[in-house]
Amino acid sequence: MAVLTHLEAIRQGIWEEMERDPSVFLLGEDIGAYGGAFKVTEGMLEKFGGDRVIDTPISESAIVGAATGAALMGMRPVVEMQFMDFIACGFDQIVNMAAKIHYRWGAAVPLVIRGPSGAGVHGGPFHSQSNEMWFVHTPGLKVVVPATPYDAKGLIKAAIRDDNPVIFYEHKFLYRRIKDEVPDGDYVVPIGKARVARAGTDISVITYGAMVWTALEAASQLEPEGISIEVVDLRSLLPYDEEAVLASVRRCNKVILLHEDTRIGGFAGELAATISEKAFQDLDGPILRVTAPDTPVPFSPPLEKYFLPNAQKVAEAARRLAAY
Amino acid sequence: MAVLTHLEAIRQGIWEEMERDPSVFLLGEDIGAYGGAFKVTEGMLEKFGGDRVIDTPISESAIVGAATGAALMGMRPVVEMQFMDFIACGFDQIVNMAAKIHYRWGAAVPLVIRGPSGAGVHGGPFHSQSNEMWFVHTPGLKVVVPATPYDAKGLIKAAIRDDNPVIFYEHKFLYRRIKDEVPDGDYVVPIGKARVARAGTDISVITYGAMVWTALEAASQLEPEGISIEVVDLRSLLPYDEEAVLASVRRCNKVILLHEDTRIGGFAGELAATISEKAFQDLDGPILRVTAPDTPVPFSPPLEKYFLPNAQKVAEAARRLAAY
Amino acid sequence: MPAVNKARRLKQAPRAPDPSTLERMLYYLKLTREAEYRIERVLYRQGKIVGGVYVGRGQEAIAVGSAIQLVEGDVVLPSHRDFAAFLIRGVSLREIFCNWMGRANGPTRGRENTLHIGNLRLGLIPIISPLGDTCPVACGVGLAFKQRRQQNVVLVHFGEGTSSRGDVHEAMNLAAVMKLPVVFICNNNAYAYSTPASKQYAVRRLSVRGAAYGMPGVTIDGNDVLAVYAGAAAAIGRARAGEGPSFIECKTFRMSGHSAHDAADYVPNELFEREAKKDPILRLEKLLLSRCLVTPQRLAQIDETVRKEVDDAAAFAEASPFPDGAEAVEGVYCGERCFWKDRRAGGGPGRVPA
Amino acid sequence: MPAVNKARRLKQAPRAPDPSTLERMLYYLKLTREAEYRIERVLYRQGKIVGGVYVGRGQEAIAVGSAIQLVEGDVVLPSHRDFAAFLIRGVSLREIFCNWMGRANGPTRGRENTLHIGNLRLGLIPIISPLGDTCPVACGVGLAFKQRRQQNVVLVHFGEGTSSRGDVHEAMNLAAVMKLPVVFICNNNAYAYSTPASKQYAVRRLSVRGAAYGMPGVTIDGNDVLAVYAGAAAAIGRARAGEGPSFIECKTFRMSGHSAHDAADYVPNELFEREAKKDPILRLEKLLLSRCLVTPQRLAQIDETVRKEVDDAAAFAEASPFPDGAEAVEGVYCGERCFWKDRRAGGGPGRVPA
Ligand SMILES: Cc1ncc(C[n+]2csc(CCOP(=O)(O)OP(=O)(O)O)c2C)c(N)n1
Ligand SMILES: Cc1ncc(C[n+]2csc(CCOP(=O)(O)OP(=O)(O)O)c2C)c(N)n1
Ligand SMILES: [Mg+2]
Ligand SMILES: [Mg+2]
Repeated sequence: MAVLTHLEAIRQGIWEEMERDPSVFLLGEDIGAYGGAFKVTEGMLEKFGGDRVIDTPISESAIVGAATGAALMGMRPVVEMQFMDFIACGFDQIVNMAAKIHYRWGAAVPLVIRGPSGAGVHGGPFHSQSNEMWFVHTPGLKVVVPATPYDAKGLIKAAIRDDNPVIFYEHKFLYRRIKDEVPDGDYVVPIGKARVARAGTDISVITYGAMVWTALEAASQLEPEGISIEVVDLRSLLPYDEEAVLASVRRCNKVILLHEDTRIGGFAGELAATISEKAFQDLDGPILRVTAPDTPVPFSPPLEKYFLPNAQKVAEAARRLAAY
Repeated sequence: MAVLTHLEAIRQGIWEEMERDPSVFLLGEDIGAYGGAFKVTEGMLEKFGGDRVIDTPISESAIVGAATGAALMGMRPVVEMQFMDFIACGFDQIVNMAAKIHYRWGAAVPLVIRGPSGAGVHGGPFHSQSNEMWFVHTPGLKVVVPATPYDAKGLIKAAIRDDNPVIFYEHKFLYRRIKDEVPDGDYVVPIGKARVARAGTDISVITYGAMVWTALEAASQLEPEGISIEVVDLRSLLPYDEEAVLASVRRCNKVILLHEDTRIGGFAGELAATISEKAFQDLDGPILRVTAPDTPVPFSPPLEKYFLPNAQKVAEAARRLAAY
Repeated sequence: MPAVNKARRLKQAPRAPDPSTLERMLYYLKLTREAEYRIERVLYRQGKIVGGVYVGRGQEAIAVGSAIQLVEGDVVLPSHRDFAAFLIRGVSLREIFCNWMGRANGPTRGRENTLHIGNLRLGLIPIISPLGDTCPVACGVGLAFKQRRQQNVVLVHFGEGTSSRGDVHEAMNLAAVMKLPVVFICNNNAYAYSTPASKQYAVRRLSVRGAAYGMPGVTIDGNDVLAVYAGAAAAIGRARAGEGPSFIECKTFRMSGHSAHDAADYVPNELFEREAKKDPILRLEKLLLSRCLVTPQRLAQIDETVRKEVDDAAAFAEASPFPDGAEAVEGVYCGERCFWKDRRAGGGPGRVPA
Repeated sequence: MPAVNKARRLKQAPRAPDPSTLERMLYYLKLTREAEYRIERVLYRQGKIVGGVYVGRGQEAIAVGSAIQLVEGDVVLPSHRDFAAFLIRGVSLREIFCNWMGRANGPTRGRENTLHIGNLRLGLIPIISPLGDTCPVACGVGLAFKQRRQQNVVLVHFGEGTSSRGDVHEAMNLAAVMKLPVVFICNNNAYAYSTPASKQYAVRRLSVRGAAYGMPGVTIDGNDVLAVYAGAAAAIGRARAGEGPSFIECKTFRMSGHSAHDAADYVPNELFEREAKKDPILRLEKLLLSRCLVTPQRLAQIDETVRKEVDDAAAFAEASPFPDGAEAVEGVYCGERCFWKDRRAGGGPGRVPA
């Protein structure tokens, strides 16, 4: 066991998979000599060589398409988007080519697209987006969003071993801010299994990614007030762990859905639909959403702060719901 | 008043706007001499000339980007996607360039992107998609989905006059199958106002696009069984008429959310979240969804039929809910 | 019926086909023409084919003259008009007809239509409708070959209309930078749907694009199967030798509407008449006859074989069942209990049937 | 301080700048250098600028030598390193510093950072981070000019790394087919972040891409403001005359890291040393002194003016308030009660302040 940052845990996961399986290779911009914009792939060029750590021209569509072609040949490409915002430039290759191949003619497409997403570092409208819903709404993809170093390592391994295209969101705010003990050797966290990050009895806060930490902070704030919060960390959104969501709702009977992504069409909607169909009888209050508002991500610190959900906003919603 | 098909109503709307406002022009593939793959723009080249009806190379990203540039210069481009499936090829220009300009620096982007979407004509996985949610989840865009010829004409006019980028979905199944009386002259249907397509008292079916007709068919089937269905036609998804949705739920106390789009991350989720937050007290039963399953759209008729929601599936859900 | 190309390794392909290859090419040209005719002009009009119908009438020589040279492990990504590529790689006519008619025993089990048929064992990756998308994918196939030090090559076909798409650019640039064994083949048939080449690009020859990326670019007569053969041979040879990608513009003409429902009124009749004279099948027949490489009797035999094969395939497909609707929701993901298990297409290319 | 270019109509721009234009160019070169230095090396290090900081040190001549020729109604879409374009078109240094520091009175009211500053009155459309996206937008601007029979032109700048993106291809092809008045200017500074040009493309000169679309393509010394001026003048002249687009590759060098946090260890030191000798400011100074178009005293004056302007802008920005957080949710849509009303940027380009 070593204490690793979120970023180091991801690096270790990729590293171990590359050691384990010679068909795993990396493709992206500035990931070789430079080690990636955030240094996730640092040291990998030296270790694994230029055939397996490949710097590309700036062409996201070609990168994703080429990774798909290699995956069809039995390779296991791991693509880095320098920022997940730029995944929009390779969008068609993801949603039309990679996502649909297996359904259309049965081939496996073992492909991972990973990179930094999310706000909180004053990156402005194009270095801060949470755009996971485009892919959650695309059958044939998997979408993974780890919150802890342990999960980040175990899930990137699961993603690399998966025979389907996986979009892997790394929250840049967590990269160096979150540290935790991570087992040295091989382990896998299965895609599709949620985790109760904190057990509670009054209100279930269901969330994912960086917002797991926000929920935990809110839970601590509310404890002295006698409000017991359960925090469910979804870990992956497609597939997502419906059973775990419903079980938590059945335990707490009140629920807050929390995400950093904007509101309309965000994942909270999906959860609300499932809960209000399948746990309707178990609800003792309205389902509340705490999300970013429906705007691009603004740059200036006070604007970005206003934009982002935080523990205070969660706590306020929880107090309202507790009083219901 | 003339009886027009859905398609003719759209054509008439565009035509009148082009007569009214010289800054309106059309950009797309095969829209000139050929009149568009579905003939929506037939006759327009002859009438308005090659400066205003422009055939482009096959380059959706350049088309959308060029339209955005022209819009910034005060023109009012109307872009045709030959099929809405191919909008994925111009995706980045829509969600990152066009959608965010006004928020970022205040310019108006009066741009319409329109084209045929939806299944039911055995078009296979790439000529059948309902991909409206990608844009519903992009702040800065508007998303319009007419169900009737009257609305199609009034809404395309509203879209062209709007100072924001509007994505306008025309359901290809309706193009020539639906006919109705449409006023000859100028009228506008405002974006963001839903319509009660049929009043009812027991169950509210909230839907949009081609599924409005499916809901109406189900309502007719259920009438003799003594189940009174209200059908709400949303007309636009971004913005959508929250008030109309909540009012219908408060009238019927039971609700079915219906769309042709796939389930996870579909618009029903958004509606379920809003209803279960804001009309929680008014619900007398679980919120049910009737949607396509989470797969690409298959080609072969029996598969496509199984994939698509239909009146029977809506009626079954309604019977279950009525018995609740 | 000529035997299918034997798997073999070639450092440098010969620039001219031997007599047996010539006859095989004629056979595939004819088989393609007849099969597409049956689909477009017979079955479609009888309402037996639903959905879009695109054919490559008049431009069959491009796929024939190039795919015929592929060996075991090579991969081709045909355009929507390269019917012959599927036949040459070993997909049966029966399978193709079943696919076109949405039958359960077609290779996509009814999920896909037309030539959207993939088979990794046979080295076939199908087009998807968003045009140009296969070009980057071809790069990835070539990249895998390069990483594995495999001397295989990839061919990717696309129309001149498709050449406008950004994906084609990104792919050609990537292939050139990485020296990938990819042959980019532009089927320039003068129209993209109703759009003439003059509205698609502003150069005389698209092959100038080769130089723009740092790869050879040639323009050849795509209706001359020998010219296609020679052009493809040179490019394939370069690719196998590790010298990187090439670009071949094949000039041809779309002797049909864009799809079966399109009367192509926008194409001047003179053009059709002029281009009909360049028909690749007539040209090859004439050549073979003049060189006494084939007899009129043999030609008649081939025609007969072809007709029977098409009859058989059409009858087989028509008699085949449609899939069960409930299958629609299966096989979205590749996993342990795979819907595709019995016909698994994944896992790298296998061998072309010998 | 030199006066801003007067609005005027030119059929054909002169290929060489007059003395007053030469001095204005020197001024803008120096002002840019000083302003970027303050931002990157002072304010950023003091923690007063949050977020990314990109500068165009060493490559200022490209924006200066081209934008200086624009007239009323023309539009420029600068890259993230074309600071000077904003100054020349009339955005004040105060506004730029406020934007960089996220202040409420900046032109984007804190919504955007760096040079993401748009102003249609001044004919400025800003880059967005997804690289290459402005090229199609430039086509649309040119299309509007053409539709309105307006003799204006559009300049769009992008890096050599950006040239790999599909959008650049689609735009150049579209502009050529439609004969749009667009000048594509590639700022080839040898690196894209850490990626050298050799991994970005496989040709000697990117200007060969011009021919691939059917437009003139030239490669010029981007550190020689006179060469840039002449190259841009020719292209602008063509565009105004309705002869269509051009492509100009400006060879230069990024005399900085990719952004302020990047030490650029991947760039060999010799390269920096070699390229420093080609500094565009030193070259222009030397030329003006040698031709007696400027005195050393005048140079000192300019330096002093520049320093004061930058001092003023930095102080102004630092003293400016941050926006109120609640503004974040306003102005997503353009409508009747527009958030931007008082500073409305829409509605077609207006006049450059005379
Ligand atoms: C990205 C994209 N845009 C538009 C279409 C619609 N479409 C299908 S085929 C076609 C014309 C293709 O022309 P070309 O590439 O020359 O191939 P050809 O059909 O002539 O063989 C068009 C516009 C599409 N399939 N994909
Ligand atoms: C589509 C896209 N991919 C990746 C990036 C990340 N990125 C920002 S600048 C840059 C390098 C740009 O190089 P170049 O175009 O040569 O411009 P330069 O910075 O050298 O002026 C990269 C990769 C981006 N902004 N957009
Ligand atoms: Mg064509
Ligand atoms: Mg560069």
